[in-house]
Amino acid sequence: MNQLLASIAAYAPGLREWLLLTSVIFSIGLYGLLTRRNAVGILLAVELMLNSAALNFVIFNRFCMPARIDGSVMAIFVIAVAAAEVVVGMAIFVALYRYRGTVDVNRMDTMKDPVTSFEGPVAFNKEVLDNINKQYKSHHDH
Amino acid sequence: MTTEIDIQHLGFALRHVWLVPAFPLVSFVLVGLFLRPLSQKLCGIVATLAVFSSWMAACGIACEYYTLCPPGGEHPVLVPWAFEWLRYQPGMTVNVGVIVDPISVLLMLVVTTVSTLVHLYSIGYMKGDTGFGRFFAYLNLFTFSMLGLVAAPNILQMYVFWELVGVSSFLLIGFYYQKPSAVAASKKAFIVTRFADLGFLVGVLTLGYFGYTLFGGAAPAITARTAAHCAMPLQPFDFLYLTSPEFLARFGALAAGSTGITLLTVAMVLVFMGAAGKSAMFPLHIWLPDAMEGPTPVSALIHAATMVVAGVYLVARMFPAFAVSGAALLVVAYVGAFTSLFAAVIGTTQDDIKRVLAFSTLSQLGYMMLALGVATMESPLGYTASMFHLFTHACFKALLFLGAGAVIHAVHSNEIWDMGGLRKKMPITHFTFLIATLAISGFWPLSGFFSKDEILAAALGNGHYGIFAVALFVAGLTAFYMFRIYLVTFWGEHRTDKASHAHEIPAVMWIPLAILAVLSVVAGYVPMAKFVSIGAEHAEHHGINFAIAIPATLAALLGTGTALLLYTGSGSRADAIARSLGGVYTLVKKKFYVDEVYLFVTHRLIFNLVSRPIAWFDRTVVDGGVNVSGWATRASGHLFSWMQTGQVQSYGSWYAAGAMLVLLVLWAALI
Amino acid sequence: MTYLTLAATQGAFKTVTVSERTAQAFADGSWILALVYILAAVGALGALVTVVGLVLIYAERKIAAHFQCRLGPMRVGWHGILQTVADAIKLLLKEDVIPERADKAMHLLAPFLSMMATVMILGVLPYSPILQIVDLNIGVLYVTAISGFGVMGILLGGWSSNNKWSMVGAMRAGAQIISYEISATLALLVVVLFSGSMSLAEIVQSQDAGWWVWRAHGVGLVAFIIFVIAVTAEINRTPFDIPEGESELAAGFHTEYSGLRFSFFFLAEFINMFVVSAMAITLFLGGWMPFHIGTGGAFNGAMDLIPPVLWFFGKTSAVVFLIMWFRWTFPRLRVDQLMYLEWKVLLPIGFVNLFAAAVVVLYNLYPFPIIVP
Amino acid sequence: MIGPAIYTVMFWVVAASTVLFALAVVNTRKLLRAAIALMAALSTTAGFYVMLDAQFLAGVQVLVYVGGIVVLIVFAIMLTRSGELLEDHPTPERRVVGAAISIMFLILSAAAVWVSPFAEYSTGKTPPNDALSIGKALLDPGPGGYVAPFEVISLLLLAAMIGGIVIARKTPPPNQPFTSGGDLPGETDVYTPLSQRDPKRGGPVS
Repeated sequence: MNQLLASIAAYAPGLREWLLLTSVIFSIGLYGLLTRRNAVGILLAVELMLNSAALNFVIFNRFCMPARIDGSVMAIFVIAVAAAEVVVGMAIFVALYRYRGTVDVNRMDTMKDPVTSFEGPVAFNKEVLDNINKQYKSHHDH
Repeated sequence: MTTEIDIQHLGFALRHVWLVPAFPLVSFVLVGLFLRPLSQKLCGIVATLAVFSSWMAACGIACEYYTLCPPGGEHPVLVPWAFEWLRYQPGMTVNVGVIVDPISVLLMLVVTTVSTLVHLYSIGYMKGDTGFGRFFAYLNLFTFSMLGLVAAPNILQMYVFWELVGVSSFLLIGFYYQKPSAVAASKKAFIVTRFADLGFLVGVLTLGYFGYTLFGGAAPAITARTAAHCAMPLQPFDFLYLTSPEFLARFGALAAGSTGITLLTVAMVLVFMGAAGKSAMFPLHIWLPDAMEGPTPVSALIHAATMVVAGVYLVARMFPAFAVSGAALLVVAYVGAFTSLFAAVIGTTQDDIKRVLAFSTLSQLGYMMLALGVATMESPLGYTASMFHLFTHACFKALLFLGAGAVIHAVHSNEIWDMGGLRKKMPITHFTFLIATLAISGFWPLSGFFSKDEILAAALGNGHYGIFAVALFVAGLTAFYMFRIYLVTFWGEHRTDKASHAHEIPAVMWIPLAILAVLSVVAGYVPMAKFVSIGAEHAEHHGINFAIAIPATLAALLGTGTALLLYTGSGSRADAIARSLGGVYTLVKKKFYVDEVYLFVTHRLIFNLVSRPIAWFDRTVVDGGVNVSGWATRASGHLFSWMQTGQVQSYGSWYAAGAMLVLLVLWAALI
Repeated sequence: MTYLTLAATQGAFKTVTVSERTAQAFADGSWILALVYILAAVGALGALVTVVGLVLIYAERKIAAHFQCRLGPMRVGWHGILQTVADAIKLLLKEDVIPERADKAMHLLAPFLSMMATVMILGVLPYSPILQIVDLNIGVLYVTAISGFGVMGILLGGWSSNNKWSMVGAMRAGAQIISYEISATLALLVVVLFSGSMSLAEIVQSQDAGWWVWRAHGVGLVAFIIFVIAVTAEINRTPFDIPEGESELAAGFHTEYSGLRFSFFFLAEFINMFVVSAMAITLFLGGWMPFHIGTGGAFNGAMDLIPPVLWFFGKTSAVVFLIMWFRWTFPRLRVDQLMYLEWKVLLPIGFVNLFAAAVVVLYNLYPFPIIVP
Repeated sequence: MIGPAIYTVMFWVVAASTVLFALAVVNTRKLLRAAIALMAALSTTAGFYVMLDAQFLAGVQVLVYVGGIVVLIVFAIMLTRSGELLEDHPTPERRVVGAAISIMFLILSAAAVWVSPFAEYSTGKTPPNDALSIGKALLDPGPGGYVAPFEVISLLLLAAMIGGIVIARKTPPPNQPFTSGGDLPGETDVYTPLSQRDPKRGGPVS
């Protein structure tokens, strides 16, 4: 029994395993950041990345300078910044949705060519609402 | 005998010399920024009181200075107050301060006196004008700049205030900016004086450069001599240093290339170019007659009594350097003499009262210049005479201009032929104008007699017989043209309705006239030689030298007689003479076509031969180059515009990929 | 002589939690004992949930009835005492209907989240000095944090039902809970300030010299009142039952739930009532501490004879009764009144109170000693 | 021996589930499910904090993330109706690019982690990582203290709160699509449906 436990404990995570874990989480967040079409989805991915960064602080603190607690303090700062970011981000998305009827970032390209891609809320919203209805229907039909 | 002076223990006025320019500056800011929208009356009162306070401070300085250094003794240069303004490097610092010596005290008194009276006069003259507050703000700015110029202890400060004076003159000439002629005149004045100041600047830089390189050798002796008189250590730009024999001896020995001319002469001629521009010496005189577009008080203050004498003051300030150069001093003398004659001749034919006075001013400035030009360090009578004439001229010329302003105010015209018969309508104006005319014509016992007398004596005494003859002739011409406008304006019949309905001016305007009239009478009795002198020897105040006084008076009488002959009764005799002179008369009447020559040179020659090729070069080559770079930027932007999808995520992809690339490179570099 | 010192002098008192016993057993290598402890803890929690649920539902009905001069359930068992059991059996046997267009996975997950949040809090409550499953050194923080899962359960349940009333009810509930959580936390912090600890066991022990509700010079009382109001809102009880206001929203976020899943939500609500009452007494009313007057004396001795567990459940029952009492005393608030009460009344008072508490603690303005671990 | 074994097993199990949840966050087409997955991932991260002896941080993590941020995100999803529709799949090119970049990042960071010589210390005894010491560090004005960042973060949160309120106000006033809507004098307080808005100005049709 103890033999088994010992062999299990041999796989105890060290600093590198912990860092690898956060790298994986960060990469997944990066993937989401680059591929998600919905702005809220992008924010979710950003949260993942922030989270893995905060975790890194604590990991380094725990393994590299266990006599201090700076990592925890920094993690608290990261959490606070994440909270602020989400608040502002969500407010922007809600306002954006109200104004343009969508939070699809593929449509947020007024920077590219303001004349052809943005004609004003009404015309735009009709199109978008039709799109939403169509999708809603198709989603519930199958 | 040397007066022992300790800079630490001076009287109140000398310890606070900065008050003199400070009052108008404060008033300028107050009036210009805060009081202007509030009340016209308040603006006028504050501005006038500020200048009056300056006058009192200047009086205090004069009293204390001449108590410290009694008249007749030696008059050292004091710099009782200064602060560090620019520090280029150790040993190369420019201070701002106030210099106190006889000529600066004299100029401070003249400037503040005339300025106070002109301010007072302007309260009446500008009454109801929409730009009332602006006018007084400008006047204050001018007074401040002029006092700063006068007080400058170094040539760089003088240059700065020189330009400030030019700016305020520009602003005041163009005061009626709705009038195209005023705008043109202000531009003309600005451009001409700027052109002259270019020479001045080069001169200043030359002096500064060599002053700095020669500083180590010359300065210790000067410092030892003057340390007790100066608030700050001696610097290369200081007049005390630039006019010291130690420096001039070294600088005068430097030749400019292989031309045979010394560098000192070159520098001094360049400096004189600036002085000639400001004092409107031929051929840079063309701006002054046009400057009469400004309000008449401005003409009285700036273009007769104060600013235009800045050139004379500059030459006087740098006089030892001119004297060492010699050749430069000759230039001063001949330019002055020629301008004096030239302007007097033109003055005899002009019909605009202010223009006649302007040419008269030119002529008198030429007088002052030639007086400086004939002086030497050994017999400095001309120097004293020049300052003396500057002083008396300020009084009677300001009086003349203010009187002319009163007449113009009454008749609403500048043409003397629109006036006539005003002596009964405006008795005070008439009387004061007569005094001024007599004074400028050089009749005993008025002030002009004495100062002119001294100039003639100086010219004769130093052996400049040609100049003496010219000066004598100009004295006669002066009497002629002055009596001409006096007679046409005040005697005879009313020629227009306006003239017949003219009224005497209000008290606020005639009180300055009266004060100036008194000054014009008594100014000649000031023993100027005791107060103002240069060099070790004091110029002898010789009293009335009949060998000079008699021909001068005769010349004046001759001029007066001619004027009486021609301009009393009907004007037919004058017309007849003018007709008989024919082309010569037209030549003079058109001011020798100097303006036209200038126009030809600038418009035809310079414009076609220089400006157009340069413009072509600018538009095709320079602009083309810029356009090419712009086109290249746009084209390259177009090339990469496919990267700009407008979508955050593609930007994010580029960013992340790039960041990783950088990381890899850094890593590779580290390993 | 206080209870703690008495117990300490007699050597009979020692705070030992189940988790500590389990760890000790592991360390000793006695697997069986450790397993027994774990199973006992889990079983105890399950029993607690069941019993508390049954009792509270029965109490609610009876109390409601008696407030309204009715008898309430009388048929099943003595005075209807088995009525709740019968209801539970009925609910368990009912068909579990899931709306066709609901998001099934989320629909199934939601009640479990709600239940989980409740049960996880039950695990850290100190029922008596020797009866506590885990004593976390961040106990207060833990309780506040875990209640967030409850919100998620409600939001998920409302959203996944694909029903507009459910959705509106869920969003109202979410907004209400996270709003009032702020006030509740501010009130908690007052006690944390006074006791100098976030461990629930230590907070209880710090009230040895007097319960915080009166020992803290008024600020404790204000904090207690704020806390009770805020938690009443947090568990969606009348007068704050807007998320499930029957007259407007059918049944709010659990309209589309039936059978076992509905019973989970239902049970979670009642257990929540128990949990917040337990928290209130733990923080402000001395937890399992007996009621003492002064120091020593026969009265205190008599009080000490009552076991701590009884004190705990007795006090909790009192607060539960108080909350049930509210239901028949106050009318339901409108949404705007609800938000007004929180953001413009309770929150400012809470902040001022917290500040006052900080001043009191900082300058030692109260005559009793603080126990700083 | 049992402690380390449990620790090890827990780590790998929780790590695996975290990665799974994270994958769900970025791949689920239903946004609300992604939010729930995020909640799960963040909760398991709280478990990591416990494993790293940072219990207080774990509490804060659950309190702020689950009780605050995820709730806020869910609200936003509900308000923007993002939860009701299936999100479009990203285009294949974007997927490829995103996957390539994130895998590149993973390889890069893993390589960096693997080759870097970290100075690991195990003093055996770690200082109390509880609320008391963290609070002391946060409010310590001396060297090594964090009082200035703490105050800055407080200000940031306040600014974010005010900014969020201002941005998310209900009615955009005429001519100003995104500003303070409604409460300023002269602005309309009536919510205008999208269909009735002036297309040019963003505000109500006048």
